[in-house]
Amino acid sequence: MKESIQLAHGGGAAQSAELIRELFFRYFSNEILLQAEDAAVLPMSGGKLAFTTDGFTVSPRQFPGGDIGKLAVCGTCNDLAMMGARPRYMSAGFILEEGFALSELEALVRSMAEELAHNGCQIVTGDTKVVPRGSADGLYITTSAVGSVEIPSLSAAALQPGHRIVVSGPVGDHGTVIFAQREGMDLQTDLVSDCASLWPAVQEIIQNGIPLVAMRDATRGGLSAVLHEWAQQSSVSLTVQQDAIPVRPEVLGICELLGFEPYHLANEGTFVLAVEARHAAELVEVLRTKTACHQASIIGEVCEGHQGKVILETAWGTRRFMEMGSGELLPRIC
Amino acid sequence: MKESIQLAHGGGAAQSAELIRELFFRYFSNEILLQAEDAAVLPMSGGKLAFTTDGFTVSPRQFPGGDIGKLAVCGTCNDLAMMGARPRYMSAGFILEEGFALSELEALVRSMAEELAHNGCQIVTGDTKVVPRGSADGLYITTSAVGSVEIPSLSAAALQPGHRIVVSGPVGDHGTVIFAQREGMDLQTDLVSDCASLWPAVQEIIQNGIPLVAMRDATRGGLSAVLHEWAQQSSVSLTVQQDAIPVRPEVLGICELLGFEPYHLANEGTFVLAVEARHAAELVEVLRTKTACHQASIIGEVCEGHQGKVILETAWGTRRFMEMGSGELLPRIC
Amino acid sequence: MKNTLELTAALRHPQAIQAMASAIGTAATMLETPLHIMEICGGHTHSIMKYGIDTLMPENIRFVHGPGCPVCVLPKVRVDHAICMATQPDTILVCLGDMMRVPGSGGQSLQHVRADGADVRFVYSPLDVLPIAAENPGKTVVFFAIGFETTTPTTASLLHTVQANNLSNIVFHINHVMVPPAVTALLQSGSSSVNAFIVPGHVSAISGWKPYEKLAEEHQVPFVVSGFEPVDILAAVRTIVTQSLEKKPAAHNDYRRVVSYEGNSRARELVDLYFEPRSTFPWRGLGDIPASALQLRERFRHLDAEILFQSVLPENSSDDHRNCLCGAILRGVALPGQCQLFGRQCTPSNPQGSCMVSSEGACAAYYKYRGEAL
Amino acid sequence: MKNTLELTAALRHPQAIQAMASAIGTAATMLETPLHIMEICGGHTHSIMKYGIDTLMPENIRFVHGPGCPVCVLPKVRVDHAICMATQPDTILVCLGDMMRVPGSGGQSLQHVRADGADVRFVYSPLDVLPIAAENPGKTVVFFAIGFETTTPTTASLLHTVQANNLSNIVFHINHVMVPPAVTALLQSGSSSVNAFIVPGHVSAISGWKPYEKLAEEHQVPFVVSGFEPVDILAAVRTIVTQSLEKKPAAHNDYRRVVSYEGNSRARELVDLYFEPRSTFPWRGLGDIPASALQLRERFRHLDAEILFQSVLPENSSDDHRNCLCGAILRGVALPGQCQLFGRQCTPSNPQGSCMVSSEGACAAYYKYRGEAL
Amino acid sequence: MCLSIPSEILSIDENNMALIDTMGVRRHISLDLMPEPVEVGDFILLHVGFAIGKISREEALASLETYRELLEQMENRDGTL
Amino acid sequence: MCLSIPSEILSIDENNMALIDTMGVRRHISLDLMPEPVEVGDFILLHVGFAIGKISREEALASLETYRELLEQMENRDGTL
Ligand code: SF4
Ligand code: SF4
Ligand SMILES: [Mg+2]
Ligand SMILES: [Mg+2]
Ligand SMILES: [Mg+2]
Ligand SMILES: [Mg+2]
Ligand SMILES: [Mg+2]
Ligand SMILES: [Mg+2]
Ligand SMILES: [Mg+2]
Ligand SMILES: [Mg+2]
Ligand SMILES: [Mg+2]
Ligand SMILES: [Mg+2]
Repeated sequence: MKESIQLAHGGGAAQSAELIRELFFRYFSNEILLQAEDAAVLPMSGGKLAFTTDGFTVSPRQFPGGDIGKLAVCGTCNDLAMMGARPRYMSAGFILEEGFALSELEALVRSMAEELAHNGCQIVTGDTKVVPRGSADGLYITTSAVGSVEIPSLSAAALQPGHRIVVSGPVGDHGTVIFAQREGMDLQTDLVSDCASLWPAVQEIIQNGIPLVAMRDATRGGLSAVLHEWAQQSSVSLTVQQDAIPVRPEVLGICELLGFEPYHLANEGTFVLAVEARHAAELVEVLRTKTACHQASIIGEVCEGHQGKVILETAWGTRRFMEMGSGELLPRIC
Repeated sequence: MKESIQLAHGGGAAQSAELIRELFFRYFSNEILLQAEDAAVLPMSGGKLAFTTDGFTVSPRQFPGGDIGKLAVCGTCNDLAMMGARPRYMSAGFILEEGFALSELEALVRSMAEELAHNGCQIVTGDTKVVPRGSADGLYITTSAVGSVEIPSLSAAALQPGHRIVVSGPVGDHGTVIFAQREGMDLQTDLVSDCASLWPAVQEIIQNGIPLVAMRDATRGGLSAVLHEWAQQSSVSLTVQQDAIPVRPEVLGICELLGFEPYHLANEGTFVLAVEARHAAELVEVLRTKTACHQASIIGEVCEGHQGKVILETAWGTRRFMEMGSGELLPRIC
Repeated sequence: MKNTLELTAALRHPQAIQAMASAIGTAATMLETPLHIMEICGGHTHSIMKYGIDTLMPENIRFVHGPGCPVCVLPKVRVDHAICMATQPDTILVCLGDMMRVPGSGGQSLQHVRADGADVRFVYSPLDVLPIAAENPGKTVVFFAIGFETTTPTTASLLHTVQANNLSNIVFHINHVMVPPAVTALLQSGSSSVNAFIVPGHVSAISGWKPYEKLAEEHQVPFVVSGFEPVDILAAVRTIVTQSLEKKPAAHNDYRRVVSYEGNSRARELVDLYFEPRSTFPWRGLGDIPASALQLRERFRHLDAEILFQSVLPENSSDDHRNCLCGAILRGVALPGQCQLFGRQCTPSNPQGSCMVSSEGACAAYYKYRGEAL
Repeated sequence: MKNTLELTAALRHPQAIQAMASAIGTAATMLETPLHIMEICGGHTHSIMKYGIDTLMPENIRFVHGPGCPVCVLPKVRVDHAICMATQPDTILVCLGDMMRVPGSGGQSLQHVRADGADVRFVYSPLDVLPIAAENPGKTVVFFAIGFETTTPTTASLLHTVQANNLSNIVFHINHVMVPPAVTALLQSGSSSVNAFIVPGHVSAISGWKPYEKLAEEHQVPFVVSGFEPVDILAAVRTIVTQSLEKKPAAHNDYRRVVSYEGNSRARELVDLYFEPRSTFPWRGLGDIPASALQLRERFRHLDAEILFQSVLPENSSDDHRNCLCGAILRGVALPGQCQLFGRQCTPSNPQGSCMVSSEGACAAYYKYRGEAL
Repeated sequence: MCLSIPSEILSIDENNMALIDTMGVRRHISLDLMPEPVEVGDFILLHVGFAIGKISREEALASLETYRELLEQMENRDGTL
Repeated sequence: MCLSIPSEILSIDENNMALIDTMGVRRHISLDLMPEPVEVGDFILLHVGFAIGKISREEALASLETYRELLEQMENRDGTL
């Protein structure tokens, strides 16, 4: 480990994983934590509970398609949904910078309330801290939530050769929108963040009785991070058809301009599913009934060999590894 | 409401309460939240759960008697303990400033692990965000925790005339230590923060079969904030004997120097209990068997009239209202 | 007296307090006219309210809370100055903690403008300005100086260091005021019901109790110097009652462990070196009082923020609420509860007049410690 | 071609690619000696690895990944310069994104020194330096300029604006390098196995393809200008195979939609106005190459960070790992997998040699896209 | 090196800056390095905020045509070059 | 006004600064406003970082004595002043 925290430690790629493994897993080690799922599954009397947390520090706080308030609710509810859990109770911790406009705070809180309704979830406890001006960039929100597990055995370690990989929609929208809004970048698109609550889609899958193997929202680190985590935790390889991954033209445009790859860019509504082959087509069909998922696609399958790797098959029959992201997005000139 | 966030909005006094009431309660309104307890009690099948969150932004991060890591664990576990709940599972959200020393992070994480052990609690899920240098003051930690309720009916609204008020130990130690460490204050004392985990003491009370009415740790806003909240939520008044409140000489010293009152200063281990009169003496006796509580004392009782007020009785028979704190601690010259 | 703790404890001894109070009560039965004792000093107001000393007094002894709180009497326009300077570019405004919460004309305090990005810092001591200035060589550090005779020498001492070391980025906005002119003004106003004074103890540590001899003689009322412990205040009240019964009003020192006849000459010399009286100064709640405040001497005008920032400082401020009774309260002819704004439009977090501004103000003290009812 | 999207899609058409690849495979059976085709440009390396074009080639056609990545070839001492300047007081170091991750002698990158408090910013365009300088009038903004012929004119354009507007707080650390001298050095080194070149497409947009006529004639190898789409690269390979079969090596332009014979004269004039060749410049992995880099002309020394920061800039850096095979890899005589450090001590997050530094480096590209095994 | 992609000119302002479109992404870029005049609708090559050359529509269509022909040839016979 | 409390001098340095103790709280303060010399062990009155006067040990004991006497009187008879 390097001696001090780098932005890359928060980027969802190799350095994030190292920090978690070398520091947090070492000191906080316990069976539940080491599952390293989107949400912890708690063995409580009376049924399993899922429990998760996320901190939200996104800048800018308002972006096409959402704001940090909406994100703080749907991001955390989604981590429950990804463990097959119905979001029920949420806590909200606000860290506010002295001088933060109350009108903006109110707008963000309203946005949170709206998103809670989409999840059937309630904020039942909270905390507010104010730090001196200059000690935060406006506001940070940390939400935690508890949900009741309705699909009991989802696990990133359960993938087996032959399982299919499904993505719920186009990748990279959120990351593209946020990067384009970065100060000084001067990039305009008509894109909106894919920021959305996923429990309704998961509920649809449950109601249609489709058994799932694993689910994960492709947030920081993008599609690539999810696929690599699954490959590693299940000790398999994943083979992905590059041209099956839905990507919007504007996302491709930014990638071409700045040298990024769509599968490294963050999403806030697009998620990845692993499913037995025989249920894959039906899963896609069910997903496509949901607006945000009408581009849902089978993008690949689980394979043996090359343990822990993700293999990309191009349209012209070449194969290569999908590379891991590298933490901080830096535009390239070469 | 003023138009922008002031430090006082985070100070645990009138402005904090106003923000919660006018903004958060308005948009997030639901029965559980409006209880406004230290922890939310969730009606789950198979038994009640308590759920709470707190953000930790204390500066300095290391102080006599503890550090922000210890605080992040004991502060949140204590909010469960105060609802009579055994701390079980915790989430930890870190917001790290780019450049934060990994050695310090490791020390804080170690400190968290130690404090978890005192509570029999586990961190089962977490999140790490890194913000650019200058966008945070080192690190902030937001912890949430879930516990199983073992004393079912504690409530800040349950106080009735005749109940006794007990404080577990001297007040103001933590606030004094933190203020003395403030840059430029140049105040030296031998005081240490009272920062401690309270579940062991609560467990002792349970094991001795002493029924309680309410409990609350006297954190931000100090003893005064707890007493006022209770008086208001139960629509009663509290009468407190000023000379029964344990205060260390150094805390008095800082108060004399800077014009503070001990009951406005924060605590991180001292807590307040409401109990039926006939159990008060035994409660104090049981508490005193615990090291941190050997100065536990009955300080007052619940009365009718003057709804929502706290009345201080001085040693020479005068009576006055205990005043609410005012958010930001400012030294006085007059 | 082994240490400070012991001394303090002894001076707060419950039995001693009750003994004194009951002695005063007994003696007071013999008073011909009620005593309206003004404790000039906000510190005394604070002690009286905090320890409930007023509730120990018989019917015919009443405390009138005086103008001795430096932020309460500070005219709003001076608060506006502080806010204005704080928001100038490359300027750091430094003040003592008491100033932070006081609202100016727009209802905004220094806390608010700090929240909105102004660099405002509170310090415990004027000396703490020095490291701030050293760490910010590119900025102008304005020390916003408030206080009575006790505090003025500490500002003078900082000025002395700035001069001696030729420090170029510290300037001063001076709001120091003096007790005797305010007392004279009150007595001369005619309508006052006050017939005895408790003289500020720590102001007198600097000025000595000598200045009150002339005042006592001229106005034929007791002026008794008191400490701030409950027993101290009761002792002063006892002296006042005795003087009243004996009809020998005089200046008297009941705070001998701290106050001498001459006071602290070194401190006064330093003050005299840097400051001179203003011809007049407006007191919030009392109006203009001649020679009641200080300003920097002409030769230190290069350090005078009032001159340096002259072009931007506002000249007028909004008025206090027209129903505010502060003037009457300070003259002892009204109590806070009689004001129709008290506890409704006027609260410590939204003060409408000087007496509600700081916790030493009469209205604020009543609000916090007595509510409308206790 | 209605829009850019359509054009790009057409150039990535799977059937076209497979058709081309199979045509190349058929023709290659007739080659007498294996072709070691160096794609000079890191952009081509990137495309080849990303689209797996190398895996479509027959046994006897191999790609050799050249030195055409500006951060890979940048000597470590220049990275140390960037880090040193970034940590000077009141200095803002601005660079293009590629520079941020490159470690200097101590293993620290600009990302690290930024984390430790240095003001380092990456921009998308050199023009983005202007607002940064305008917002920080009290600071010196150093633009750390890297890049080949394509990028040099953009730095020149920024210089032009700085000169024209007399901007006083922008200075330049120039690390611009040129393709032809590097190619000449490679060919002259003797030990190289490279027998054909794919010429950088966007460098040629500026320089034109004229410079490669002389090179082709002198060294009797094909120099084919190519675009960056898969079909473009395959077309260039096809031209090389044809030239080889016909034994008529020559300079040829297969990127006619973008590259002309003369190139962009306006851009070259602007470059010439501000820059002149250095007598020699060290290339990481290749060593000193005469007249292979640019520096600011004498009359712009007041803008030259190398001169302005001379007293603090380090002169020497640590050496690359002694087992690093970069030199051999760049000459086409070794593949990354043959290096004993590859994937073990040497990874993209801890590079030991130039080829691992950026994702365009041969070792980094193999590591990311091929692992040790695929 | 020298990541650079075709972009279409949407508008040109008085400071010789153009608004361009790259696969649906718009940005303002400088035309200061252009050796020849450009118009709205032209395709240019964009590199770090500068147009560095015009893309020839004729040549682009020509190479597409070449590739298309090749493809047809390949479909008809398992051919050589 | 003028919050000010008795403190004991623990040490004095060459810059006329003293380390003082106020009920167990220690701080460095300035002696520059003191009109008379002070020594370790003396009690001073502290105001915003300055010693502004010496506290007379004799007078303090004397007033304590007065109060004590008064207390005794009160205990003996329900007295007047
Ligand atoms: S309550 Fe307010 S308005 Fe009324 S007299 Fe007091 S300060 Fe003035
Ligand atoms: S793997 Fe690393 S050390 Fe080996 S040749 Fe490549 S860059 Fe050099
Ligand atoms: Mg997730
Ligand atoms: Mg989570
Ligand atoms: Mg998440
Ligand atoms: Mg809280
Ligand atoms: Mg998406
Ligand atoms: Mg609590
Ligand atoms: Mg809590
Ligand atoms: Mg708490
Ligand atoms: Mg997370
Ligand atoms: Mg305590």
